[in-house]
Amino acid sequence: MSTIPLGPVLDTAHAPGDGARVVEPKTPALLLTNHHHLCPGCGEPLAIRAIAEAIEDLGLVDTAVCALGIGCYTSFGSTVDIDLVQCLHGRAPSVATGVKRMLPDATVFTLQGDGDMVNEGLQEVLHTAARGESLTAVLVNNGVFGETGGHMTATSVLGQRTKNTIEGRDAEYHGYPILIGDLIAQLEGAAYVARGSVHNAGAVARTTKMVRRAFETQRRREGFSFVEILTMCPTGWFIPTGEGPDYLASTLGEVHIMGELKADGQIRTTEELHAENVRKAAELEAQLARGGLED
Amino acid sequence: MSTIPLGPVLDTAHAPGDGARVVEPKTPALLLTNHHHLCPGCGEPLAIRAIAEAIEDLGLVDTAVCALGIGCYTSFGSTVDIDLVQCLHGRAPSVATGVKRMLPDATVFTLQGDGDMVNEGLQEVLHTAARGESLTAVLVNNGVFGETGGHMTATSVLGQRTKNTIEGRDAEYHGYPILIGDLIAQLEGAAYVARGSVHNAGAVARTTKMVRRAFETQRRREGFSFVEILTMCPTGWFIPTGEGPDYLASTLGEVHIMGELKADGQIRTTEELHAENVRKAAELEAQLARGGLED
Amino acid sequence: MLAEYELLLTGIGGQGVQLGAQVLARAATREGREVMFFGIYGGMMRGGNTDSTVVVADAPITAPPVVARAWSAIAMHDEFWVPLEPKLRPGGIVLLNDSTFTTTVTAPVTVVRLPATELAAEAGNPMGGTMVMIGAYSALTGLVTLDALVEGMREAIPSYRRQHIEANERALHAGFAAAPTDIGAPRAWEGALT
Amino acid sequence: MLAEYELLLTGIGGQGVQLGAQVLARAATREGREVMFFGIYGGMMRGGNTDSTVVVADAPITAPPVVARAWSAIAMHDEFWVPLEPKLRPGGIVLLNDSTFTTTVTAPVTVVRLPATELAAEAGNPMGGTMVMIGAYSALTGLVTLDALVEGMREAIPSYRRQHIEANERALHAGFAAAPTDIGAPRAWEGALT
Amino acid sequence: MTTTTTPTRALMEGSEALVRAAILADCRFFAGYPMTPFTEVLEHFAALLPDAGGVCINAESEIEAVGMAWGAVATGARAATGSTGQGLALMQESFSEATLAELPLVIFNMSRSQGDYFQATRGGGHGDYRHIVLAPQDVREGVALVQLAFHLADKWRNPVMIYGDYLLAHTQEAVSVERVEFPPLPEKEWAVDGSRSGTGRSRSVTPLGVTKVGQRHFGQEGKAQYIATKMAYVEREARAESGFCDDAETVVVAFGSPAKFVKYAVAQLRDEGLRVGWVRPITLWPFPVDAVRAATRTARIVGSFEISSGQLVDDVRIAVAGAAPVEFIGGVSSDHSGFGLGRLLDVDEVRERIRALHEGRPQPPVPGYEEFTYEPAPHQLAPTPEVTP
Amino acid sequence: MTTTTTPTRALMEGSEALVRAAILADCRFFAGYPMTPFTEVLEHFAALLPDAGGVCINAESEIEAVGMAWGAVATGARAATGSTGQGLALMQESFSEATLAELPLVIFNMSRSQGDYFQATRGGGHGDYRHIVLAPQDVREGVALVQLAFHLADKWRNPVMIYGDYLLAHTQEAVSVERVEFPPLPEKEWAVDGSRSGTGRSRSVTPLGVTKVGQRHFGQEGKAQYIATKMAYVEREARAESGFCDDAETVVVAFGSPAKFVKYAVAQLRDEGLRVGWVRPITLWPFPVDAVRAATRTARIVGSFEISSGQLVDDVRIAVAGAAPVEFIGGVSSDHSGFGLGRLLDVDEVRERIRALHEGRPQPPVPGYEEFTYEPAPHQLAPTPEVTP
Amino acid sequence: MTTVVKSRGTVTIDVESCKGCELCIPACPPAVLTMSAPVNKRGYHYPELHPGCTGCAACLMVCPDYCFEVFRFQTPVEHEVPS
Amino acid sequence: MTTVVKSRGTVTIDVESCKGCELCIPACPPAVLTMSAPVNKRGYHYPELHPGCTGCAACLMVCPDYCFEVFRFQTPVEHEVPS
Ligand SMILES: Cc1ncc(C[n+]2csc(CCOP(=O)(O)OP(=O)(O)O)c2C)c(N)n1
Ligand SMILES: Cc1ncc(C[n+]2csc(CCOP(=O)(O)OP(=O)(O)O)c2C)c(N)n1
Ligand code: SF4
Ligand code: SF4
Ligand code: SF4
Ligand code: SF4
Repeated sequence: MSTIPLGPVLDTAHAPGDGARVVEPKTPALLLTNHHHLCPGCGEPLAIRAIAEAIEDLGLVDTAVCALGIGCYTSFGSTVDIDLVQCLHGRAPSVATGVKRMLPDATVFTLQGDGDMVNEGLQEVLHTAARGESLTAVLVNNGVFGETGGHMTATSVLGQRTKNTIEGRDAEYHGYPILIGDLIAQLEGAAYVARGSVHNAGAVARTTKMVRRAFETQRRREGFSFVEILTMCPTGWFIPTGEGPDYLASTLGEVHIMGELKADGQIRTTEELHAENVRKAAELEAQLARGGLED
Repeated sequence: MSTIPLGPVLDTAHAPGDGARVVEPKTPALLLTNHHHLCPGCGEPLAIRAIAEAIEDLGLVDTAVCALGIGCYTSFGSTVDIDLVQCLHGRAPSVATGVKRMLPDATVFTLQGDGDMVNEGLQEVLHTAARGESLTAVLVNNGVFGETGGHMTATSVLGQRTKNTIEGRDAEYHGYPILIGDLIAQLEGAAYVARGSVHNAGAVARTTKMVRRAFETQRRREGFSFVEILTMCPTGWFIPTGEGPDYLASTLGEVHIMGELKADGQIRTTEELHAENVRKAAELEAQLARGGLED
Repeated sequence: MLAEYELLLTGIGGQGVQLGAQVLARAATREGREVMFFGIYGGMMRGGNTDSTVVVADAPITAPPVVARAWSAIAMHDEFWVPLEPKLRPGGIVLLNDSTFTTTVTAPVTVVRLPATELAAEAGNPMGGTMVMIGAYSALTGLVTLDALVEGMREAIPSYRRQHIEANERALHAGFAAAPTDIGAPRAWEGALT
Repeated sequence: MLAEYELLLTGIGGQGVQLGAQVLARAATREGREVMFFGIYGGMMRGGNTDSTVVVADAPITAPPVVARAWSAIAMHDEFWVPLEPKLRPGGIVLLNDSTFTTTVTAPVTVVRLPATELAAEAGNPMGGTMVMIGAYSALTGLVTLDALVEGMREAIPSYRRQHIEANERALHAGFAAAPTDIGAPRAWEGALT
Repeated sequence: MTTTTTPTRALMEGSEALVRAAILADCRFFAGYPMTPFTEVLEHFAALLPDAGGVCINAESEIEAVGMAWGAVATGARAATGSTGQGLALMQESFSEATLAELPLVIFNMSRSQGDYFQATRGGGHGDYRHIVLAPQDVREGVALVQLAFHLADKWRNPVMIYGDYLLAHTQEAVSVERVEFPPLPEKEWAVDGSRSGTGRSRSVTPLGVTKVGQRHFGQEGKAQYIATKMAYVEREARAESGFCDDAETVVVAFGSPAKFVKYAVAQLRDEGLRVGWVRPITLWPFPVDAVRAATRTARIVGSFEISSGQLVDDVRIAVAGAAPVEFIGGVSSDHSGFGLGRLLDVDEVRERIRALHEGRPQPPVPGYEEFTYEPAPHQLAPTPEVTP
Repeated sequence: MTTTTTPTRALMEGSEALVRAAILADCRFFAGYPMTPFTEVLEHFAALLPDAGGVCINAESEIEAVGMAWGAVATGARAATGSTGQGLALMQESFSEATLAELPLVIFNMSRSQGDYFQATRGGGHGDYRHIVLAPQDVREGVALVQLAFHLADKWRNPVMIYGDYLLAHTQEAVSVERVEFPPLPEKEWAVDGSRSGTGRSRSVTPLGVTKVGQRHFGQEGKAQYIATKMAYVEREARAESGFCDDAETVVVAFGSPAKFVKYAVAQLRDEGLRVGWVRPITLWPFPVDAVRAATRTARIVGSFEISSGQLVDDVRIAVAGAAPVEFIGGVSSDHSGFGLGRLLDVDEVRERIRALHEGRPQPPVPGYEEFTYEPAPHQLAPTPEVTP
Repeated sequence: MTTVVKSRGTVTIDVESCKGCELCIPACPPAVLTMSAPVNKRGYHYPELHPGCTGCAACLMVCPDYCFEVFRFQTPVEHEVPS
Repeated sequence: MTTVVKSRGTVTIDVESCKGCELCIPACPPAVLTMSAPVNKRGYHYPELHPGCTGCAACLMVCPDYCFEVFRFQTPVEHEVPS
């Protein structure tokens, strides 16, 4: 924390005049509005932003087609300016397969939640990855069914608060979480697998890069690409919004380890990822302290 | 191969008289008949025998309940003297869960094929394993849908002949196989995971032991136990029956590596399993040459 | 001779309308009445519509859970009031939270305006406006007793909110005390086959 | 004036009944006839029932694929014959493989017995009994020509069985030659609107 | 008459009352997957079953939920699952096969509208299966019908569905959940527990019509025929109630929560002197053909009021069999979320529809309907050519 | 008249002819999962689509198959999926939502019997969805109707099902698969390809009734109402044929392969001088109400012949509306595997059933039926007590 | 006493879209964002900017409601701030 | 010339259940099983036993049709076999 003394409240209603330029990343033009109905402190809009940013950065806007799952993020179907195929709960990977096979030059991606992907449609994503479909799957993983009120999912970690595990998930009663990214990385058809998060600015920046690499993998037709993004759900976790990031880091983040699980033909172990994480976090903090994230 | 000169054909229609005793393993009493309608050279009846033998050996007969999948093996529902819950295609793990939760003292096992388990019901077995349900799942894996005529499944290995890959499965067209045992071994709820085969007598003996260990795991309530058994399907592979064992060893067997993938809390790597396999094969052959398998 | 009494409650998210209806319904249940209660509210967000219907009767209720006509209403805010006004039965009664309900009511019913927010604040319970109103409603209509309301409120508060019980009790009493009982408001159960 | 000719083929698994029906159906197709063919057979196992129905006509076929009456039949074995015999139309014709069909046929039809298995063996095609029979059927009924049968057979044999084509051709010819054409068997197409 | 307060009498939402009734009926297993407005049924089972010595699993999907319930039922336990429209659609294969397997499964359908009438009564499973479907009009009746559901499931070894809706699930009522007594049922000799394995008399719970070698063998065809003839007996379980039908010129048929609106509106119209009446199927299958026929005996016209585009009306037409014209007087209607029953479900609306039917006037538009009426394109108005001779 | 041999005329099994017709109708995507008797449809698509520039995926399950087809259709391609009973049951959620999403999906239902009539016409999906269902009586007609299916799907942006059966799939016929011409259809402006992403005019293919911010917004309720009113227009696509009905005292209704048996048997009975006739719905939905009504105008009695325990009979009853009694004269019947249509499907059997109907005699038993008739237990014959006041 | 605080950048905040989650507050490295005392139309507090912004865009990256746009000055702006 | 071949064991074979798959033939370590010239009722060849069985049960373990039962002699039986 810095120790700058707090000065007066400045005008933030109007853009500054000529003496200033807009900083990248801006809010992507693909986002048609910021009026969405997701809860305060939700991490999903940040994942959406990362995807939109990656698509714009790579110049893929007019090839993008989204196969969207059913969860809170479904509401982005109408607020993001991307050709949309809405899928039923759990079915996005198969739908995306049909889209991609008919439009081999499109940039096809799915957006699903953990309830959608790891509960209802677990086999869809695994089969699609095993087939090596040349598409990108994005998972927003908050460890709960947000939409229906915050119940435990197959990715909720032990000890996590959810509507039906208000004292924390217990292995004896509820079984163990599935580390979906790790499973997918095992499949030969998966070419790129990464796990990011949106619990702070550094994580957001890193996650955006992962999404970009995933799309590049797709464009090079190397096989299936997958990015899992851990997101806050203070409503489903029954905690104050401001505690979301720390709660994420200390629960989901300790079990679903962030990093590139598979890239360039290499599968990375949990230990390697841990080490990498520590290093990258330090680097980013330094970069932020220096005043920006642009490379 | 031995070099005994061939003598006359002996009487094999009648049991020998008093001077002889029946050798273990006998055909288990749980098998009500040997008139089943499976094809010549099919490996599934051997897997069934292994299960029946393990149950009898462990004295668990009057606790055994089978949740049976849909495939060629379904016909054993009526020829094996075990309380049966027939399941729909792919659903056996969930059904077994319901059975086990209501009958915690029963020895509950599923029997499914690769089409049933790894295609239609992939997520059922993964979720059940992740929940750590205290039951045993047995997979008979022949890499094809036998029942419907020998089409490729999600476990068919590259190069394998099936009805729709008569020149061999090709990754480009058909994607990559799923190594289901390896995936399950990754799940924390899985306590015991092994992969055997029935392509020769040694493999059958080893597989029977795996099934026994799986049931012991269940009886000790340590979590989910899983035995995958590679089986011949000469009909679906479009080869002569006599070539089944070798074809199995050289295709499925080279990719779905046999051995105990997870036992006593240890996950074993492919390399470790390979080494173990070579050693055990040698041992068994020696034992057979010495004239018997009884320990 | 009316055997079924309908009450509509309306307000905006955050005013405690659903809890108020819940308390009233529980109070009537405790008094052995037949009770039906149905609430409608938007998602998690503040400021949205929140409505609820309570029907209390002395014989099995024939009204469906969404009523077309109501004997009484409590309106904490006028934002979503318009479609409700025509539902009031002539001769009925409506209680308005004067603090946040600024429009006029023209329906041929007894209209009672109370500064519920202020009364609640005075009772040391700034969020207790709806409690004040149902306290007053009890005094005016006699549909439920004040004692039953207090008991119903104790029942309705979830265990992790136990600390609010006393403040709510004060608000109920304040509302009961503030109600103008001399205005000839329609009374429940009079002439009914209780 | 009969415009639709039904043929039932029956035998046991391994006798080539389905292939025989297939060849006949293809032959008739080549000759521009309307053709319908439906086969029933057990699973992979040998020795099971195998039946097939072929209908040939010179106008769109009105008969359903499972026929209740048949103008003709070829029986390679008597194991599953019993339910078929009553289906024969009076005045029709049945060809029996004398080698494996030992029971008697009492239906009022022309009965022709041929030692098909032996004739096939003589023609150097021990598995070609059914080919012999359809060759004879062609000679007796004229439903299809021998040339069309040969062409139909070439079409029906899968590529990996190409080596059997010649032997089958010999069997067809052998059957055609062995048929007793002077017995007044019913002929197809005579009087029909061809 | 004031009902006396009993210790068990309490204000509770419909979902909770139904769950408490199920537990009172010895339901000891539940598995489900959240979906509005069914979610609370799952939540109450999860909260209440463990203390009753039962098990509730938050299944990973609907298909897994019904599989788990299948397994539990096979052991002879009383067990249930449930969902709403989409989730039940996913369970259809299991539902139809459960009928062939003669599994006494109970299904809680908290529907989003009445547009799932076909799903409930005819299903999307395959083959000739039927479920008994009980449609309570309110929480009070729901408590009784849930217990009846478990009884009938065991009596007939056939799945039974409770068809509820958003209102039933969420309306709170002062209810006392009390046990309903039923005649005794035989032991479940057919249920598995492993104890007969190895005795030569082991059991088979299966939809495939197979049994163990040496036992009576049905085969698929035999089993299907057996079930089809069983259904003729189950048809005797048809239930309905009616009111004001003795001399009614106009009779309205409705079920579930909407029936309460119809009954209320009909009573109002009777007060106005109109000769209208109502009949309410309590079992949607078996459809109470005789009761509907009797109730419409004096009718000049019959209306089917339902929140759908017209499904119940088929069964009404079959029952009335031309004795009077049958008109559909309901409509598609939901709240903006798609979960609730919408603006059509309002006593005033319902009354005006019945009045219009009675007076031979066209039905008033469904509120908000005009806006989304389909406008066919010119190519759609052109007839499609014949393709076959 | 001998048909001249054209190069494309060949003997092929029904499955192959249907698949060739689909490809001729520009079907370029197929996904399916093997299941008898649908398996061959999948096999022929797998063999023939790649050479036509299309894609066939051997999907890992039925639910995945329909998802893939959903995606392909969303791009504007003509695409299809299929299965039989159980497999289609698993697809029900997708089928009903595909209707709301206005996806012109074509479904090949190679059914195991006619007991899936309800599944096809009323579905187990949720909500008020309907599919156009075309039921060819033979391979020749199948070739035309498959092409019609793709046309109608696009014309109405609604799923269309081909209802075939074991006989249709496996019967070989000499057929010439020729293109049927249809009027032109508009461009698929609604289909996605990514090209309008980022332009402010990006597209939404969705069942949820939502659109992009700034575009016309339906909402779930609006979309459901929109679809319901669309269906009224689609009802114009009803098709049927009939024979001998001008003066028929007895009329039999049947569809699909069994209709061929009925037609043949009726012709035989006419030869015997009996005044019997037949009417065959070609579209099962929309049900040809007018045609059935017209065909039964002179009837004293109407029979519904179907291989099921009685499903089509419901629609016949609704259509005939009491003008004549409607009797069910079909039955459950299959071969021992459960796949084929069984012993009831025999011209002699069918003729005797029609004759019995005509002569007012009870129906003869279904062959083999007696053995598996359900015998109720005493506790099942006792009435169940009332549970509500 | 006052210090001179340099702002290398600044932001715009769409306060009416803010849902008061407070994620931006700890995200800001120089800690120049604080929550407002007043509430917006929907009843939420929102962030206010004080001098010292570096234009790093961390706030933008963590705001779920896309309330921020970030700018960098060509020449930093200086504010005198009581310290 | 003859050799004496010792059979430590023997087997029974249910030839009517045999489907002629030949899996037992290579499974037999002493190679004393051969396929028959004649066929059973269903048309399949089946295995025949020659002297030299060790009673190892390998055949039993690989036979999918459960055709074998295996026995061991208390005293091995000897056969004179032409070599
Ligand atoms: C077949 C089916 N079952 C259940 C539902 C209800 N449902 C809607 S969203 C949802 C949970 C979504 O969870 P997740 O994908 O994790 O997304 P989140 O809401 O947490 O963003 C469920 C269960 C549904 N729409 N369809
Ligand atoms: C829902 C459903 N889809 C398809 C089928 C058809 N079917 C029956 S068995 C089978 C394949 C079984 O394959 P597998 O489990 O590998 O067993 P195998 O036949 O090889 O022993 C299929 C696809 C079915 N019965 N149910
Ligand atoms: S741009 Fe950086 S320094 Fe400026 S307010 Fe945002 S987080 Fe703080
Ligand atoms: S992160 Fe965005 S929504 Fe949250 S408080 Fe800051 S400005 Fe408001
Ligand atoms: S028991 Fe062993 S030695 Fe004897 S026949 Fe069998 S495999 Fe051969
Ligand atoms: S293994 Fe069994 S079935 Fe196969 S040939 Fe030997 S005895 Fe026959």
